[in-house]
Amino acid sequence: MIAIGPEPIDLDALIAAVGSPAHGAICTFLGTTRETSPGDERPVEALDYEAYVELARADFEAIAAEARERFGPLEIAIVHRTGRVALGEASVAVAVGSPHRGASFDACEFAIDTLKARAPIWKRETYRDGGTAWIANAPT
Amino acid sequence: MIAIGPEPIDLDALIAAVGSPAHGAICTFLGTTRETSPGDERPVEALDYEAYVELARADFEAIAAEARERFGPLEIAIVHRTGRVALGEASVAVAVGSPHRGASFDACEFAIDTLKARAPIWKRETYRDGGTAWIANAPT
Amino acid sequence: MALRVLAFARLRELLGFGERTLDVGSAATLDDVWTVLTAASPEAGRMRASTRFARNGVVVDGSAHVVDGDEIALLPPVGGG
Amino acid sequence: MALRVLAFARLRELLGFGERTLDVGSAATLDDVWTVLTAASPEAGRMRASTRFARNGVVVDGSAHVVDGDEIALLPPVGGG
Repeated sequence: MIAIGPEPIDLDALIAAVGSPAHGAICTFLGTTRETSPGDERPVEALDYEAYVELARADFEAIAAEARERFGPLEIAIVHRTGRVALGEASVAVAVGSPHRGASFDACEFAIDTLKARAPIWKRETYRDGGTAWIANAPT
Repeated sequence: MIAIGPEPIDLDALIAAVGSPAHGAICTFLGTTRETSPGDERPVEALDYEAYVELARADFEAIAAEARERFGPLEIAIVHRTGRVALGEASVAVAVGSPHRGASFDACEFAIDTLKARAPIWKRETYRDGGTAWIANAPT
Repeated sequence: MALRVLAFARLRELLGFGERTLDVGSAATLDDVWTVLTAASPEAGRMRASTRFARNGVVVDGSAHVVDGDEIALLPPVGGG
Repeated sequence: MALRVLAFARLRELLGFGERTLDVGSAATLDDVWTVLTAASPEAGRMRASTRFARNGVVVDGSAHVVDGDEIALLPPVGGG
């Protein structure tokens, strides 16, 4: 399950998508929006995400394939929101189902790390004072 | 949130319990029951969990405190079922909310690893051929 | 001296109780309690090396002494998760 | 040669378009496209070092040549997650 769009994230749908009778482990990650950004003390009023959707979708598929190659048989779901995301809501979710738990943690962390490092998605913060800024992820 | 009992696991409740405006990351782990056990080819018909509830609850609290000490400010929820658990359902869930994602993954994996190694909880498999076996976790 | 004894999982099945009271002499240790309880079940007795004891909710060695009113638990290898 | 050009995030704001067509001469490279597009915006121009190019959905160097009908995307540093 790969999705990029404005709908709120339904984690149960991701979990259902990665389930299998052969799996004993499901690891999920939710990235949620915060009131302040690291290194900027201004309170955030709103967050907007923009994506190069076609390329981001292809990149999520590539991340899923790389995760399977590195961490063995597993099912993975990656979803990212676009547009306005309310404070406290999830902007991104990853779920990994696998036979054993180590692979589920490793693949889930690999997926979110890789997504943040390279997926063509951008975040704009709007502050209560009216200013805006595009926030780039720190290099890993 | 610490719970040990027969109710099905409500992951959304765990996620709500570990949420905070200061958090940007939530990692969860679900352990689900499988049709076959490692090293035993007989198909499993049913699983039952038994716990020394008072001691297990104290142990979950200790695991939560250790996780906070090792991985910094975070909220953690640990829930384990007792009694009959249907195949494919979750028998255990851990959720960790923290400011940054590395700590949420590390604390979540630490909690489930530690729980499996020492919490006073036991699992009995009943096979389709009528046999039963108590399954101990492999030492880590 | 009266103890409350809890047995779990395979030990519960082999010993035939999940909870019982047990009278022991003063100066008894957990190893003594184990010997009394498993006298009738060699199969349970063979689980000594893999069994942990808890006394009033704290895991302790078999050499620990028990006192009147203690809650003793017999914990076979765990399988949670 | 007609290209379709996509600009995202800060570059979209500075260049004043999210999507446009652009006519360039044959033998043009992505660096040439960049120079044309950012001629009117020094602030956008200064983002060259941190900007990646994609050509038809594949990330490529600025030295890559473009051909008629290409979809070119200008990708500033990403911030997803």
